[in-house]
Amino acid sequence: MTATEERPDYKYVGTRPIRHDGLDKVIGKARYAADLVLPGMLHGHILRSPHAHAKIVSIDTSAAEAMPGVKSVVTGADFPDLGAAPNGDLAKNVIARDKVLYEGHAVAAVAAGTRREAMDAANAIVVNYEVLGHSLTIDQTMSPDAEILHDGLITRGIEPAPTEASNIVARTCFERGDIDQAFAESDVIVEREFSTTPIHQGYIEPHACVADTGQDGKTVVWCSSQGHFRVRSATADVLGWDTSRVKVIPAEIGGGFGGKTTIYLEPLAVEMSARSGRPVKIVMTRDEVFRATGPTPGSKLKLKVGAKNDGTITGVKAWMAYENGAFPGNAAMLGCMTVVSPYTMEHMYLEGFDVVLNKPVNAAYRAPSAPMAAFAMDTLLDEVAENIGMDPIEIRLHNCPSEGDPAPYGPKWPTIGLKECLEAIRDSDHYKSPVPENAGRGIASGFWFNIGEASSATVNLNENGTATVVTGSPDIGGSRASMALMAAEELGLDVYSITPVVGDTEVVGFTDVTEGSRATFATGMAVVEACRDLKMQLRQRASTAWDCDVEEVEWVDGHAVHSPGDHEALSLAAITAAAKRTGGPLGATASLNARGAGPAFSTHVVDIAVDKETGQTQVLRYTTAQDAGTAIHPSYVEGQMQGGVVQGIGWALNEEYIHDADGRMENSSFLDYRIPVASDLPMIETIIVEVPNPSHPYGVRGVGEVGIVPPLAAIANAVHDATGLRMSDLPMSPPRILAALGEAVE
Amino acid sequence: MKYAAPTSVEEAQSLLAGDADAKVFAGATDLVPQMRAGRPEPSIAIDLKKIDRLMALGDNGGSWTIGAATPTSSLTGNGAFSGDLPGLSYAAGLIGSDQIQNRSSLGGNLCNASPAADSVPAMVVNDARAVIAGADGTRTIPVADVVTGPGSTCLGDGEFLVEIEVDKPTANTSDAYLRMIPRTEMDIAVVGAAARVTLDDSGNCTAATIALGAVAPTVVRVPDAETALVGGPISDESLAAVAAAASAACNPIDDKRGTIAYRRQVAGVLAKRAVLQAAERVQNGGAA
Amino acid sequence: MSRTHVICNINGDDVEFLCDDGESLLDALRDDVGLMGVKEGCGTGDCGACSVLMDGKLNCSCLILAPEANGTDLLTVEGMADGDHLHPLQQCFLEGAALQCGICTPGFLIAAKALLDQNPEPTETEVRYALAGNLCRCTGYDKIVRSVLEAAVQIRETV
Amino acid sequence: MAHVHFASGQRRLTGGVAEVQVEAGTVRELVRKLEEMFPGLGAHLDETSATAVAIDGYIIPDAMYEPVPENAEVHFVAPLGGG
Repeated sequence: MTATEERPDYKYVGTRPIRHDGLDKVIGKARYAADLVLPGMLHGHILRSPHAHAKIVSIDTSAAEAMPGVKSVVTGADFPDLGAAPNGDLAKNVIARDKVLYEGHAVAAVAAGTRREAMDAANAIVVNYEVLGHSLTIDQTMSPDAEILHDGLITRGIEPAPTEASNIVARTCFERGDIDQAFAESDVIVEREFSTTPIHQGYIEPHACVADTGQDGKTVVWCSSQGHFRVRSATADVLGWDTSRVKVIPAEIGGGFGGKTTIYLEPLAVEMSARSGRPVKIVMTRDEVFRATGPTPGSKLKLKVGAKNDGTITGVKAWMAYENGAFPGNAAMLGCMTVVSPYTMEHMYLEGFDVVLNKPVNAAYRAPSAPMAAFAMDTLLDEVAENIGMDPIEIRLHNCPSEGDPAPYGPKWPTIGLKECLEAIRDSDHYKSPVPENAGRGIASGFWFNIGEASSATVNLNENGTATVVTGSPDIGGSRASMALMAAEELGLDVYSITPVVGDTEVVGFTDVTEGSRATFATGMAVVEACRDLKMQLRQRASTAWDCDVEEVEWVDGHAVHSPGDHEALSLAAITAAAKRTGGPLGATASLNARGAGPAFSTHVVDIAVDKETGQTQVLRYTTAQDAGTAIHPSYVEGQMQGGVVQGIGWALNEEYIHDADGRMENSSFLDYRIPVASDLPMIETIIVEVPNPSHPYGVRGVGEVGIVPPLAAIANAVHDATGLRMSDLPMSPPRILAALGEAVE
Repeated sequence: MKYAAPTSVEEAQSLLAGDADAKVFAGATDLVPQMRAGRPEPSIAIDLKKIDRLMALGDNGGSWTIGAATPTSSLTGNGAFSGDLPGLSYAAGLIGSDQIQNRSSLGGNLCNASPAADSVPAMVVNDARAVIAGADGTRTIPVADVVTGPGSTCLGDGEFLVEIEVDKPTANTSDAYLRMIPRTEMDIAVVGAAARVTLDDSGNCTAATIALGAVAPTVVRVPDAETALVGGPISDESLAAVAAAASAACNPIDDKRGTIAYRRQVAGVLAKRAVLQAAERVQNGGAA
Repeated sequence: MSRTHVICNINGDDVEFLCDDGESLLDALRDDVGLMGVKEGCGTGDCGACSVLMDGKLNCSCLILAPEANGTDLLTVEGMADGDHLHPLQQCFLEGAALQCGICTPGFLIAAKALLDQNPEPTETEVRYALAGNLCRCTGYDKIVRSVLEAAVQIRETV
Repeated sequence: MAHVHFASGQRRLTGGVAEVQVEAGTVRELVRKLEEMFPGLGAHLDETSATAVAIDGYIIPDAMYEPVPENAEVHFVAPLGGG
């Protein structure tokens, strides 16, 4: 079902062709990084810290080096100290230097003939640790007694600047109006404290890479990444190499969701390959993925919302602390920038605290920091609506921002589609249907910025009239099909006559990471620009053939048409067949900074049944409405929406990190880190809302991220509707719900 | 490590007797991942699945004999077995995914000695017996006596489980097993509860057996719940007494899968529901 | 270290390979036979990406010792299509957009085939439970379940 | 004239001023003029790509050479990434 504004009548955009990379994926031929085998290849294994926080006193690798099959052993001492330079923290995360900061932090790596030899040798490395105190919660790490992770860490954003190091990275504050006045004018004030645990992205393919370093000092890296240009620069930085010594070839990527926008393995594989003169493959186990990569952070949030009896939000005050993991980040700042975005208000005071603690360093995960913030905000708004007796959609419509209103983080909103999402849910079959017996219904909205950044594309026309579209954006959700559709629309060429390819770092121009919902938006823009350049060239070739002015040639539906009508139209294939005669091969490249990323909004409704004797929840029905701008390939837009929703359901209900008292993760497997399985879920109904983004030639907004933002609050609100409970701590697992129901008191 | 696939109980016995580090296995669902993670390997991994007797499912008229390595998918897929022992069949079918179901077995589920094993409470309420082979031939003991603690059994050196024997239920008797997991599949039981009840023609309970899993180091029988049921109809009062007795019988731990309070509370709920389901099966004349 | 000689049939072909006795069938299929369509997502039987049919039965190859494969018939995703003619499940997955990253796809296809071989007319709930041993983090399962149901219809119609 | 808005965290460098009007053709020129008005602010905004600029509602990273249209609304915000 699609709520569509008027839009041009496209021939290809908005259709649902079979994705070009699909066939290889259903016959087992798609090649992922772990599938690559090179002659003489060694296998790497990483020794990881068993401690959450410790000084490395000494490392003795001599026994490991003497073991059978071992060709190379490296430790932090084999890599340069980048200090405060860019990627300095990343380098220390790839391999620890003087200190380990979390359980799972890499300490040494071994390359040997077989996996087993490498593992046995890694276990023979003797590391002498001096164990330090550790912090696993926001309260612990913000306490004055906390063991300091980084000696030089002085909190930013506090005046005057502190003189002593702490684990608080920064204080961020967004202020508008007078929050005290807002509460004084309010008829209703609600406030609560919320907490969420770290959540892993949970991609099914563990991190993997192969590096082959030659005697010329250059290396080729095959990897599973959302951005091979970032892999190139980051790997070079960590090694202290010039970027041009590193070539990165993107393999198929088995899921990312933001978690594969950074590097973990590549510099270790490159260095061991350089030392051994052999290719080196490193593949993480699932246990390593959980202990050493990701996650999105845990948070502690205190929110206070004021409103009038007519539903007008007067103001929001927020205190929001986000974990950053072991190294500094800006998660809380993003939380502040997103927390109240779906609503207008005159007054706000949003204060954020980023903190480091002894857990793996954050990696992005779909709309990072926004889901936790929306969980708090939309739970409280539900409470306001309940208190004043207002429909949860109506209160959101009443406070809905539109174009020209100031966004909470400063600028005015451009064209946005939140109102249309709210109306789509209000008018949906789901919302109009009665709530099933013994169940509850919840509503929530979400926001994400979406980003633009740098992209490149090369489009080459082949002599037989087909086209090859090469971009630098790894395809994590069907973006190749979208690129082909936009090129087909521009050139008037059948979508299956176009071969979309993701090029390596040496065949296509620089392209930023596939993140921030940017690939179809930004890289699509480059594809369109290259195609428009090609159309100009095609018209010129026709004018050469016809010996006429190029202005007399139009490009219509894949053909050069002579507008005065003196010549029969020339097909694209006819022009490419004669290309050598008219001026040589036809190709065009576009490299650009994509401007004008359109903000994304989404509204969800969910029905949840709760077994009040066991605390077990069941998702009975789920509908999501999301503004896609324009859906280039609607099936994969739906796929992004559905995937985001189900990740949000997992986050809300059962996913969590569990650590023992020593800071060791207890549930580092898919058995006990419980991502949703097929039998947990109903179908996820989708309503694609299309409010085109005026800054994109086809109105694309980007759809990858915002779908994960509303589910946490939507489900909490449904649980409230079913039970009367306000669940403010995630996950809402059966023990938590039963305890809240008061049935399980000790 | 060497792999061995004996074709007779005797051959397996001699392999096991000759080597203290040898290990028998059926599904290997724990063995293979442990080896891959670098844990010490056994000297010989003895695959029991090539021994016909250990892969059998035999209807003896009054009882069933289940080979120790017989895949649980063979039990759930057997209509007669599932009709006789619906609770045990259902419990067996809960062990892992469809993939696991083709490898998992009652023998493996029992000898792994996990407190949370789904099939063990269901075997215990049905008074199942374990046939164990050793150097001196075979011995038969109640399944309830096999597990002595988390990860440990009463099996001596050189001994292994050959088969499980379960009597078919007498008239007006049926069983049920329920478990609590956070998701709908793929989890280890946080609490499990099995019940077998016998009702007379007027609906009064004449015999009852109740056992709980995942709430103590080994499966717990709940005699107080059984006493509360026998002699009267299945009523709100007797079910409340069952729930209270079940909760009281728990000796659980706090761990990553559940809290003490949660396990205690839900044990009562599931015990009550399992009794109710077993009683409904009797009233419906067998499997429900 | 001596290795064990395994003879089996994989995807209709007689295959021989050498393996270590402690090796998993998953590792043997990937490293010794070169069937890279069998994927590893967890190595502990929790994700189903390594699913194969062994003598017609659905299994996680990461939980099987490689020497156990001796004398068996194995089917991996590479053997599902009949030459250029895709299995209806493969075709329906393509048309139904049932895959995004594709890493779980081989396991889902094999598990779905095991289901439809046994139960040609499954309900949505039966499909969901039969596929519960296969994790997908991209799709939310919606399009996978729909594609399996559609393939079931197509298979029934052609029989 | 561009309308430049300062977030609360930036106002410590503007003596509490929340909005100013500046004539500037590019972000670089704008930052130079802001530095003249509020010493220290320019350096704060110029911290290599630590600051993105929102011009008329659209956020632009690495915006130093970006043209500033007449009557543009300009905010200095945090650079964004995403998943």
